[in-house]
Amino acid sequence: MRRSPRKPNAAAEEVAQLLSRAADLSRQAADEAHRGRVNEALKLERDAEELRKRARKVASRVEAATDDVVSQTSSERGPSARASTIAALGELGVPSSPRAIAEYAWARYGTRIDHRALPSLRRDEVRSWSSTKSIRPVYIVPALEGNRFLPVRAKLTLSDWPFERRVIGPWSERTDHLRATIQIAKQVIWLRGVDPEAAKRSQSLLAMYTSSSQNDKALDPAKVEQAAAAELDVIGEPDRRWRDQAAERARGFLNEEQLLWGAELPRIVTARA
Amino acid sequence: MKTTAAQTSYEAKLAAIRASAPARSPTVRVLAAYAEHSDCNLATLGFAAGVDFDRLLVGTQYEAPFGQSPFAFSRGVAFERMIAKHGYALTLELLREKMDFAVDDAKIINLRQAYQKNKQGMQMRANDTRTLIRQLINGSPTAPNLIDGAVLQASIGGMPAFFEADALAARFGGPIHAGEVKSFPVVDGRADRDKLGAALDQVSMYILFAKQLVESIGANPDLISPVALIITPMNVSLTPTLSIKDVSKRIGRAERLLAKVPDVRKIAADIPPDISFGPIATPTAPEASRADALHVLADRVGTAYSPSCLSSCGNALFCRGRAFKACSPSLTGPQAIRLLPGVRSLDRAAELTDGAPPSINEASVAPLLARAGRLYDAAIAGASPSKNRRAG
Amino acid sequence: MTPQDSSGVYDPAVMEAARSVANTAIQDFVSRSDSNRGVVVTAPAGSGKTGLVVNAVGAARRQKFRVAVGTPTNEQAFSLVRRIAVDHPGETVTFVPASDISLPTYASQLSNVQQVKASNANGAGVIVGTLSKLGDAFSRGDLGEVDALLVDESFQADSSRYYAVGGLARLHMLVGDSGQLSPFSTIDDPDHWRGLPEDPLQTAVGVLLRNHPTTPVYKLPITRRLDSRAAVVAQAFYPDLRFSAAVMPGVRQLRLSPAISNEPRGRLIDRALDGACKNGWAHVELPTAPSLTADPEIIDLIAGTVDRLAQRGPKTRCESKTTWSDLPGARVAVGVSHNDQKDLLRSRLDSMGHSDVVVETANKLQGLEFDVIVAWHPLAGLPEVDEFHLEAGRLCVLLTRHRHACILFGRASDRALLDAIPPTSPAYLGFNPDPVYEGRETHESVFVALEPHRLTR
Amino acid sequence: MNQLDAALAARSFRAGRGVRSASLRHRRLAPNPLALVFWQLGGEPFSAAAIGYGHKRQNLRMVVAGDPRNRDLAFAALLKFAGWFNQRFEVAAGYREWIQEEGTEVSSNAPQVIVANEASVEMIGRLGRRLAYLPTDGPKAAPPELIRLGQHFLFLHRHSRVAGQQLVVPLTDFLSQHWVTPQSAFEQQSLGAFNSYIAPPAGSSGFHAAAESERDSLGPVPSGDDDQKLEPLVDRFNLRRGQATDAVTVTPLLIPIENHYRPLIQHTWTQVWDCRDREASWLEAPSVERRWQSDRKAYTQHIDWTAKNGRTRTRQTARQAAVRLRTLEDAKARLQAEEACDDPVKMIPYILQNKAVQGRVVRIEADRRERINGRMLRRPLVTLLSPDACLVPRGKELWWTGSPDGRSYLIHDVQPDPSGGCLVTLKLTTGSTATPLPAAKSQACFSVHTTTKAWFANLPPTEPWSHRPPVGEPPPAPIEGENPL
Repeated sequence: MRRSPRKPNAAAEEVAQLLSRAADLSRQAADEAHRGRVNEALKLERDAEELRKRARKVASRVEAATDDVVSQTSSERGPSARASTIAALGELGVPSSPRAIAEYAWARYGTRIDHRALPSLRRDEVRSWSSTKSIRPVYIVPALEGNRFLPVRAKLTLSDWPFERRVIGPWSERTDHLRATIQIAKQVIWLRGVDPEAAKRSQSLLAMYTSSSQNDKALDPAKVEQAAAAELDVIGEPDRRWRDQAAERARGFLNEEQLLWGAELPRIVTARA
Repeated sequence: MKTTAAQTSYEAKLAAIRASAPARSPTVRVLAAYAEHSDCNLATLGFAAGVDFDRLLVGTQYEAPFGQSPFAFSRGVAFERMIAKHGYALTLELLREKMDFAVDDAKIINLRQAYQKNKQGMQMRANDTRTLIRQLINGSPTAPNLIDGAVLQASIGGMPAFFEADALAARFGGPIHAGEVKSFPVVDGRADRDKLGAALDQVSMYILFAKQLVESIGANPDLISPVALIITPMNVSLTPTLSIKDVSKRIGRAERLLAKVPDVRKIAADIPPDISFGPIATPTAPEASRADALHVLADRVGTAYSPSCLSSCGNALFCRGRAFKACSPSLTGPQAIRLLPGVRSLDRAAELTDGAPPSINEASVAPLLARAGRLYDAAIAGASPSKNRRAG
Repeated sequence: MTPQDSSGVYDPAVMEAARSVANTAIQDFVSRSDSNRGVVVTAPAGSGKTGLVVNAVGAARRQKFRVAVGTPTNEQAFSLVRRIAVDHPGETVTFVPASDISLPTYASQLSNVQQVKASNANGAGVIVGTLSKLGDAFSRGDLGEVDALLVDESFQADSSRYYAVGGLARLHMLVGDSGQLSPFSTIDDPDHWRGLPEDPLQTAVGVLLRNHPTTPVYKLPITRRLDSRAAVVAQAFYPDLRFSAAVMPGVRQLRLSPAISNEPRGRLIDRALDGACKNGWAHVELPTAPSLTADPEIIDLIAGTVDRLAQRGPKTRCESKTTWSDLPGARVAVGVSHNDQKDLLRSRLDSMGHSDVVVETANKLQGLEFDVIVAWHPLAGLPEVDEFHLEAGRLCVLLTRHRHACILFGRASDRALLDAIPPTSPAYLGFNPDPVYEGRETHESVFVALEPHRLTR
Repeated sequence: MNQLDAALAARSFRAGRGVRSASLRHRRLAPNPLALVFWQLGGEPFSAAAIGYGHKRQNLRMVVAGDPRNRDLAFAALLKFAGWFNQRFEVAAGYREWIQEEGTEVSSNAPQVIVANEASVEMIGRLGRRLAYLPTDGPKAAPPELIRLGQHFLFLHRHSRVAGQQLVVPLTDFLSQHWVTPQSAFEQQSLGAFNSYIAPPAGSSGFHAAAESERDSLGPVPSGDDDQKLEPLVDRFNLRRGQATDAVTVTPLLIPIENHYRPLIQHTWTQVWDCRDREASWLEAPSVERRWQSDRKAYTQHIDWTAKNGRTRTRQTARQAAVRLRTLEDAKARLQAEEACDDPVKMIPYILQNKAVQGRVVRIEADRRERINGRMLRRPLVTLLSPDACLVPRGKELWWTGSPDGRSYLIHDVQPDPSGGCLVTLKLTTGSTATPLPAAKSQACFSVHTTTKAWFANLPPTEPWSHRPPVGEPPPAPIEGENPL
């Protein structure tokens, strides 16, 4: 009845090597993409994906053999797309498009989210929210436009944000972009000391975010942060006040479900209905 | 109790949900365990469908270590035999000495031996108990003073259920008292506070059911006294002693508990048809697929793990595994959740102690975690471990 | 309720009822000194029970009894020395201090007050001191027996402190507010003795009534601090003590200059302030959200409320000051449950220039009185309830310090906590009260009483 | 759980192993401790089915009762154990030394009992309660060694409630003072699980290692399966011994039951010694010596009292309970103060709760004077630069950790510093030049903790009438009762 301690196994070693080679290929793909050679980048990326698939197969064989590790099941094949989306969106902290979320997740964690799958994810969120009431601590919900609070198709937010941060006002597009830029700049500074790989990826992401306000390659994240903060000082206040009032208005006539998922389009009632 | 068509349909639905999983009828101990984590939808579903979570995962690495020691069982049986010896002599002596009941010509009925231990037996014992209580209330000469092994019927979340109260219903003039026989000892006027609390909650449940029974007979429920009797061994030996406790507050809790148990009919109606414990329970299926099935079920229905589940729910080891996989602060408990508001995982909390820039939700706790990390690293570096660890 | 005549600010029936109970209790106390006898007076918050102690001292002195008066803390002893000295100029009040303690000037410079070492206090007619100091002096033999012993705040004093002074006299009068925080200890298992007669943490009143069940208990049916609007809610803390407000309804008034705020947070605060002026209560309930004990959102709102209150030129009128007069910062207090909440609010209010506004935990607010209280609900944002936060005494202290208005801040999840099934709780032989369940029921009835004053964002 | 615990639990989760919550060892781990492993029968709290004991890892001895529900068999086993335990527990009392400031004579050393968990300390308490009051004459007399064993066990159980005591050390409690893991307090009650999380075997995460070793019960309460295997052995043992309880008949029959318990005891024994040896390698904190001295004093009083065959009450009088409450409160306050002043890691929670302030000493005005009721008295000022904002209120009384039993300081002034931290000025509350001041430019910490002994109000010797119950408490009686099984 006394369990003998488990033997360390070689297969785990093999999984580690496969993953690191896949990471190298992805890095080369990113560099190719920067140099504009997109299809070479995508070919490299496909090879990286192939390595990762083999790593997963080896890993599932290892797990099935040893009975002590929590077995490989649906919620354990690596952090699910939903978990990565929530983590990335949580750190960005502002309503973001599926593509922006996927880019952030890749830069920050090196995990791939197929952003095309996110809209279907949202349908699943609605279904699970309405079925047995809120059983999940947080849901991925659409941002809401500011006038009639209809759901905005290409912007996602999290249900545990206050309404004020999920509604889009006239200045919100810009202020949210600035807030995301500041957040990524801070990440780059911090990641340099902790995870140089992620720091490099985040640096290139930051470049994409600042292409509008600054275009040189060797960006200094601290300067980017200051510039974004300065601009935010100007338009941040009116945006905040507008969103507060919109929230107060919304709380006036939206019910709990609408406050999360947005008001429905007014159905056109035909004569016979 | 005529079974209407509607009733058979939801019972069939619940049976389908339970499928081949081990069954368990709602005893008071099961109700008390459920009350500890009524916020967990999986536990609610299991309770409604009558699934025995203690045996659901037998044969997997998550099997619950709840086996009872045969010596504890035999001590309980020996103690109950001691109480019933020579026509409940010791019990009556205690009732005379501690409650000053006039016990000299007490009439005692033991319903336990009269019928078998199955559903029909329980139904008959419940009918007998009802008749005996009615006699007690009407003061008929044949009414007993002491009923051992009364069975009270109640509806739990709309499900009819029988509760074998090994309690004694004692009446010597004055109100009827419910009691409970327990084998933990009272020494120097003190008992194990958690075991005593659980025992009093159990008697409060019996008192509540007894009040409902008296009310259904049309008499005044106050005929059932809110004072509970607990018979336990005193000190080392099995000599019984009687402890008397007013449990009015706990009866209120029992009422609230019963009101909160969700209606099984509603659960049966709400649950999508393909939900079932079957694939989880089949002992022959490979462990990975049984765990996989439970993960799917848990994802769809929702769970609420907390360390307190480890001492009351058979699925706890499985849910702890899920909490670990999700890196959830619930692994450490509600205190950690209180100290990490807005932080979704323990990994993320660790990053924040290294000074990671926080998201807006994490803004309130991030400075505290970063400062704690900074002070800790400085203090540990200052007292470098090599200096603090002597050889050997 | 007799119609309020123009000059009458007090409800004559209530005053009369209180006066008769007090006199009967005092008469009972000083009537016989032959055998060991105790008298207990329980009273709601702000009932003026210290006044009763002072009158009892006078009555005992008239019987030529030598009297000792003990309290749990020094501050309570200081205010008693002053009250007795002022109300009984003919008596010399002797204060017996612990080693490093001395009377503050407001008491020491009174002519009929002296502060001496215990050994030379033996001839004195009225001796005042903390229970520990009096007990220590008595057990060392420095202080001899007296004829009568009075213990104020006797629900706050624990059995071990009462043990120290019990032998000082055969006649005891224990006066206290049963709603207050019960004695507690920092040791790891304070419930070790619970239910046993020797439990040192039971209240002084508890041990006296347990050992001498025939001791008469007088219930003072009055509160002078709370007006009728406050008393309705405070009644939940005193299930077996009916009481009513001394002041007639409408006598206590708080007025603020009208104000319009342009942003939602300011509007919520103004709604709370206006509600508090009109009804004496406001219960601001923020949406459920995971939060630290020192919840920054509630800190902002509480500090904002204190700031806004000051900005709107608050004026008050009451039975003693019938003309509108300004409400000074020192008459406003913020009540919390934890030290980190207090520290953060203290520094925030100082930075806003409100350093005169008091910020304290419920523990330190016991016995104090203010005009306006801004209270942080003990359950605010809790993920799970426990005995510390469910303790009815803590909520009682926070909601019974104000003469005019109390604004309470919490979260929607606070009420939801109480709807859930109460977890099982330990039980102790020989001890019937169930603090966890009783605390839960009191919290529920307070939420119901505050229902009409609830504001959500 | 405080904010630092939450932070360290997160780091421990990420690391997959335990994280230190102390840079020193704050309890003494005496060489050659009396290590005890208890097993009872399920549901039988007052009898020891098997005891493993020894004072070195390699010499584990064992005694088995056979059927502990039978009094003679249970006492026979306990007597064998008492023969080893009593002598080792009492020997230290033979060598005394004079302690000047206490003005009393105290044993120069004391025995240390180590057990796996809190449940074992409770088992010691129950055995003590059963044995200490047994009659030594009459029909149901018990050998005096058993009564002495009971008195020692009762003392150890009572003493275990004193915060920081080291005469009986439950190792799960010891570990929770020095390590943080993401496990809940309930899970940390299994010494195996706690050890496995602190030091998981190579290649395995703390969580999985702990989940594995958590399955094996370490006693005293057996798991259901352990007792399932034991029951047939006991039945056969009882059948073959008939009514005999004499050693000659019984001893050979015990072998199958010994074989049942040996692996169980060995497993717990290994966990106990692995933990003890691993923890003993940490440097002992300076104030452990003061606490060990107060342990020795309590031990000496106990030995002298039992030598005069004094009986201790099972239920305390109101006075004893009141004095006990103050002693326990003082012991806890001094323990927290001493641990925080010894160990900067233990001070962190107080800094986070604004009960302490820490920083570099940037200015000292040693000879500053101020007017106090008419006279210019010396009141030195010390100014710290703290890296973080300081919320400790003005006028708060703090003690310098450099002299925690010295005179206190008051927060004189707090000014924000451009670096984001703040300049905190503290005023010493005495002028005496004997009081040491922190050195300029050194790192200094001032906290609410003082290690001076609290002032104890005396309590009158006799019980006042208000505390005298109408009917007195019965004196302590044997709790065997008339008809044991």
